[in-house]
Amino acid sequence: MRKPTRQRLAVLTGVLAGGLLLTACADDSGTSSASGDGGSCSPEDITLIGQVRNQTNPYEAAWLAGGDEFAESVGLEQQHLTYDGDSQRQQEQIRQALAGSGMECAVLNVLPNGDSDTAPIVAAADEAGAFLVTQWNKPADLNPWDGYDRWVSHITYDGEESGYLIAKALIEQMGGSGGIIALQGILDTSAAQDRFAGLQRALSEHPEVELLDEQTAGFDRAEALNVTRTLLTAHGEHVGGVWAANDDMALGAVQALEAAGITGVGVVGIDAVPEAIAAIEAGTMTATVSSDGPWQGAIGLAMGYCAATGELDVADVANDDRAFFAEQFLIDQTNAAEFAEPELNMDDFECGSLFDRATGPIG
Amino acid sequence: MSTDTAPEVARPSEAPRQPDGSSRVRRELVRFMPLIILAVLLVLLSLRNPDLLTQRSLTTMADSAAPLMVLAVGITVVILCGGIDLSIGALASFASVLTALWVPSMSGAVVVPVVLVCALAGVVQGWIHIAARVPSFIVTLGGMSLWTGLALAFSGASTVAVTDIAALRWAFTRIGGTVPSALVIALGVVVVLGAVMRFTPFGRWVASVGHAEPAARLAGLPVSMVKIAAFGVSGACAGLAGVLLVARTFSGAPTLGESLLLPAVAAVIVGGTAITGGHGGLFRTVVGALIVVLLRTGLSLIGVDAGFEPIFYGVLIIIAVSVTIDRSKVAVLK
Amino acid sequence: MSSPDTAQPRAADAAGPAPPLGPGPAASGGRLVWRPRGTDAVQTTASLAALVLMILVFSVLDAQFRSWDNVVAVVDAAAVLAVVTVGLTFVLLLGAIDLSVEGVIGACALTVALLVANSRTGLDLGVLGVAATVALGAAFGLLSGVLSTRLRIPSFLTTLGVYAIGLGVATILFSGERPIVEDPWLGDWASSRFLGFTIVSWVAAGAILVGWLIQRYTRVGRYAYAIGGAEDIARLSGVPVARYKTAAFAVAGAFYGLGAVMATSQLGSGVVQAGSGLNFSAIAAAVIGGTLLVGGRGGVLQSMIGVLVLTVLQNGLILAGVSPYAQQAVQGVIVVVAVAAATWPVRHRLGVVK
Amino acid sequence: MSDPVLSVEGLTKRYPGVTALDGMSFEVRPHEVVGLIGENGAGKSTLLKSLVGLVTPDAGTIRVRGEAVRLRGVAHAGSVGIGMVFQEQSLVPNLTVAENILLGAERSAVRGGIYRWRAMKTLAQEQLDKIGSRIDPGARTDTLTFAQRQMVEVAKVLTIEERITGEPVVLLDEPTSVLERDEIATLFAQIERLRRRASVVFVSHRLDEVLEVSDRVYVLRNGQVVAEVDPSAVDATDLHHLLIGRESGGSHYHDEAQRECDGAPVRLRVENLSTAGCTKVSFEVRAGEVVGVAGVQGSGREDVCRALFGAIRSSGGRVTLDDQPFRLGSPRSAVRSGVGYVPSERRTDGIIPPMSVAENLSMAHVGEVCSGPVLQVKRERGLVDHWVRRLGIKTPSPDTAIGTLSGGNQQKVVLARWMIDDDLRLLILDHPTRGLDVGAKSDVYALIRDLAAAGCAVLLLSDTLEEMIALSHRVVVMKDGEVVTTVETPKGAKPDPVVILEEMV
Repeated sequence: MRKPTRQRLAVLTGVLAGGLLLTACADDSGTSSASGDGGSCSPEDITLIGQVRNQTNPYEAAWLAGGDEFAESVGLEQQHLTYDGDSQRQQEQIRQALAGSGMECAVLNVLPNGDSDTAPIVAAADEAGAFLVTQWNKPADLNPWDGYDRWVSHITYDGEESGYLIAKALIEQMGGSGGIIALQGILDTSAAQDRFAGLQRALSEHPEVELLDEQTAGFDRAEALNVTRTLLTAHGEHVGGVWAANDDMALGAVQALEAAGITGVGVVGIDAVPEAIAAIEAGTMTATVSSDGPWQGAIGLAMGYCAATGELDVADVANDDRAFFAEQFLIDQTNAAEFAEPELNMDDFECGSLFDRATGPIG
Repeated sequence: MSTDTAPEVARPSEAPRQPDGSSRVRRELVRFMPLIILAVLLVLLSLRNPDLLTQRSLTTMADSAAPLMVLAVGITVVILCGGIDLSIGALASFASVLTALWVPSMSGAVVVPVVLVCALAGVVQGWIHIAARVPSFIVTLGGMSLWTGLALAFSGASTVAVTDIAALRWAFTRIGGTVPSALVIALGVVVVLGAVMRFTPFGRWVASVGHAEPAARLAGLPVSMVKIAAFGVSGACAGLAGVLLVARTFSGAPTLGESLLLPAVAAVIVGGTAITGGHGGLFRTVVGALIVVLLRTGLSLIGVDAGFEPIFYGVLIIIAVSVTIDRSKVAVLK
Repeated sequence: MSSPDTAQPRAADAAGPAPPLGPGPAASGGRLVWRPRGTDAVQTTASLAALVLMILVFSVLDAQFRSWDNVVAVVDAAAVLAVVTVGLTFVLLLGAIDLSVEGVIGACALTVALLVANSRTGLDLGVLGVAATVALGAAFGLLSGVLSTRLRIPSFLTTLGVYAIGLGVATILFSGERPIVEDPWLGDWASSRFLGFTIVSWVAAGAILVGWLIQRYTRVGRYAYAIGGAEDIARLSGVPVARYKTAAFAVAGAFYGLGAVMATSQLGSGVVQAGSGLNFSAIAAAVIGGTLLVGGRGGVLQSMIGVLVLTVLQNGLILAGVSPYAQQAVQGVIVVVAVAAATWPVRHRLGVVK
Repeated sequence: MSDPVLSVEGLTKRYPGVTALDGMSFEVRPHEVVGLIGENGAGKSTLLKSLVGLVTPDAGTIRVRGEAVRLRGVAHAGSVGIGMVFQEQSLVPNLTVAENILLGAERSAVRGGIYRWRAMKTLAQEQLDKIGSRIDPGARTDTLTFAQRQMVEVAKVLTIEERITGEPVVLLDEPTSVLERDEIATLFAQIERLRRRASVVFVSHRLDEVLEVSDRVYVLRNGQVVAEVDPSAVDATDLHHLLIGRESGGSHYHDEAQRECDGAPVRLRVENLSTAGCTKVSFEVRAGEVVGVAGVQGSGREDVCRALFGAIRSSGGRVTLDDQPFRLGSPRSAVRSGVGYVPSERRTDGIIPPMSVAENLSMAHVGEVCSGPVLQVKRERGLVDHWVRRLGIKTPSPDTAIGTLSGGNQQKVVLARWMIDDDLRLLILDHPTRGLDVGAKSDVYALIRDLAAAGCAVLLLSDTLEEMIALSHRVVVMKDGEVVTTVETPKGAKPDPVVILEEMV
């Protein structure tokens, strides 16, 4: 028993070793350690790294695709890192990546797993001297202008505004009165909290709309399906609309409504994933908000690239542009078709127009 | 062949009295297999990305491995007793929240109460396991939910930032610019715990309970105490891991350490400790933790596509275990 | 693995001429290693009692809970977990464990979404696609089983590896774009109703029945009991243990595959995380019902009690307005209490609990 | 005379250091009941295991109906017509009787992997009918009594009848060792039935039974057949001499070493001890006294001993040790009070096989080799060396895994575990010589004598009355959970076992 097992193992190991070498994409970046004072990297020395949670949801997949497109436009390749929603793994990856050579010319476009993960990522990048752009999550008291000359910017979206926009769309569709159930995201994320605050602002403007119940479904489609099902039995025909903190949950709610045979209930979400846009076109969803994932994937790399090559002097960037809310778009049946096939406009990523989508400072 | 029925007969299947040369070599090989696997993986991965073999990269890896190592070393003690502790990830998260909440008032000394609280949490789980005779898998599965719930309640379901991070600087710095302090702490835990296991009867008791609990009980060993203590150690280690996590993320969060549970168990098994108890050791787990971290970070760094990465991880982990596991020491495979 | 030689390690010859005397080792209460007897029934009764008690409490607390609509909601919500737990039960009966559930379901969810009419591939295999998915699930189970028995690695780790592999396969199949299910037949599973319940619930009922039939009427099922009850004796009796262990894993995988199909029909598209949280829930459900981790105990129907306990608990806590995070803590406590309560009457006997 | 169904020629099996089978030859003819008797270590078990393929012999041939076979395992042995009823039962507890009977060989009860329960029950019932058992084939096996399970085993073995042409050979390994008198009678009746359709090999250490049931008896010693006897021509005493191969007698038990202890203080006083298996048991043991506890299956004597050690729960009673109240809590507290226990199941309850001799030896009194909490390896090494030498434990080194030693040496380590405690006050011996060969037994007896002479009180449960009487000062006889009488067994005036036997049943 033992011997054949060992032999089989040896073969397996061999095959695997070969496989590893093959599947690893062929970028043998001859990393000549660049003399890296802020912004003196020659373009070919720059390493572009995009890191998101995983490639198993359309939004983040689109993000990476956007990054790839930008990288291609400057003749580089983007290294993909995914950490499967695991904060520890995200930090391990970042530190390990930055432990390589030539990292003074690395550009990182990172989606931190949660607010708490931003600080260590910033610290690690700062220590390694890599150019960093973070998106979405950041604790309020940590800012790029506090002595970080290579943390170019933090981009996020006004979650309160997004929550408000879709709430308004929902209330409008309900005719200004009725009951709403809310599906919250993971409670300890600022995204979930801000978006819910937006819903509450909208509700305060419409006292005739009642919030029947709020439950968390953890940004998760399957969980949203179950929670919605339960809430539908609890509140029955009082439910006039479902407000969800992201599209995945909204789509779960749509399924629950369909399974319950209920029609005419509006459902809104955030993120503008293709399925949601399709649902809006089909009329099963009311509205969503787009942050433009491909743009996010590209803009972070573009900012870092411009800073690394020296075309953008980070010290000259106004504080308002180093941590800003980016423009977001409400998508409803009227404009859904336009967003069905998002396309990058490469002009957006010229070093001079990097901050065009900034709508204002965070706060 | 049981010796009962053939007096003065050695069990042929077990280690012969005078091991001949080749079998001794094989046994030594099995013993050092985890280290060999680590080296082989390192070399393989560095073929793709030579940067992995630099001193900076290696110390970074060791640094990343430190919290996992501490967690895994703790659960090793429980596994050696023949139990399992699924609560360590949740407990580490709970510890991170406590740490973040208590740093303002206690500064760096926070590690003491946090570790104590977590040790106590472990002891409580161990006690329930013993007193109610509920399998440890279930007790700690319940614990996993409970500690997460408590962490959420204590933190108000949000991230608790540590403003005075200097207080925890000691847990995340480089001694002399190169040696990660977290690694020193982790190895310190291993050395201290290892010394306790080696130089006091505790280690033997743990192994006895893991190998043959009825025999240990009938020899008058404090079986219940040993098991409870093992859960206490596991809890304490989870607490310390929580502190280490806070030091490197600058905040505590109710789900911070959750994702480290399965890698920690994998580290223990990859290190060659028998999941059925009795056979194994702490140093093996240290090597196991390094292997796991290498796979966790190394695969994406050499550019393995996101889809293939978990596949390689799964396959490599299975291969690693199939080589490191000492089948002669494992009676039943479940 | 114990060799046949050690199959009867406790043989204890008593030698020498003597009049009849001397109780043997397996005499009543003689053996110090306690083998529970009749605790299956105790456990089943206890978990049934827990279920009834819970239903009573929630019924008093909340009128909504008592409504027929809610009964339907509970059953519909339990469907996927039930099917997955049926599968897992076979692995637990062996005395093994399976941590691959979420990975296998992820891969199968994507597979079925890509095989039936969908937004990405031109395929429209319908029933065939579902069958292929179930087969894929079985293949994953087969992989777990083969790795466990042939490489002789604990199932704890092989299934952890297979979990990762499943996740990888799912990610590759996903490749950036979620396949939306456009097959009306599969879509109907989640939305059409028959006698008040969704088709998914009926599929689950059918799966439970099939599971029970497999457990009761096939070699795979009965040998799973034999292997879990006393693996060495089974081997001694000429049972090809490795083969039937592997088969039990494969059966389990097939049920995960079916669970993935059901989840996909409910979710309306192929979702990699379709199985998230199901693994530990299924283990907890099985154990609460009386399918203990030691193997050879409990069964499909007992596990279903556990599924209902968990589902009713979740449903009831939401209706009762308990905060979502307290729900998590309460669930953990309930699991421990349910198992402790069931073994309480016999807890004083000496025995090894791991 | 017909041709033998089974014949064994020159069967040899060597293990490192010992020859278990040394050119053994014998044969079994159709419809014959052949008795096999032998001391422990005579090779009975190795022989039986060779016959069902669990042990591969080094030399010699096994012929079934004249054809040489190489057996690969129990299932294979069954397919050529040899089945064995294991002493340690080989039934899966959580399956039904019917499934157990047909396990691995379901034939028409399983078609294409599908169970046909009715057919299965019918088939199982057929097997049960063969031996006239009225056990319900649908019952779960763990709900049966031990004796019933033994019947199921027999029925299970008989299934090989259907699988072969011709008649099977059924090996019965110590089938009576755990049966009550009336159950034994039933079994014998069934052996009579059995012989009509099979040949039977009956292995037992109870000479009278072997004589009663067998047509021919082989006496085994040192791996060889030393005699073939006709049961009608010999009595138990003759057999006994053949068996031992020398005059049995006092020296074996070291009678001369038995010390008087009449004046010694009472060490252990048990008053009205009750457990699940015994009620209101009272007796005393003096320092230096060896007290045997006799009783049949179910007499509750195991319960008494285990309750005294805290291994099972007691429901009432008062126990004093040297006139101090002694709380029956856990083995741990018992050990701390100076009580030791040598379990009957050595491999599972006595030793920890993968751990070293040294660790196994010092485990109960590890304080002896510690300074504070710190292990003193040197001191332990010295202590272990001392005891290894003193008890003549044969081990390559103290670091050797104890599981690789022979049973006798393992048992010596277990005894040494308690003897290193200078303050050992009471030692409970639960079948201490089970599975040991003659030499090892004698060594153990000497150790028990030494212990008693040193003033330790000893409570002894024994496999044989003879052994118990020889070693004890007094024998407490139990029946149905109660003490029925106490028999004095002083040196030089040992009573006949029959005296005690009559009280037991």
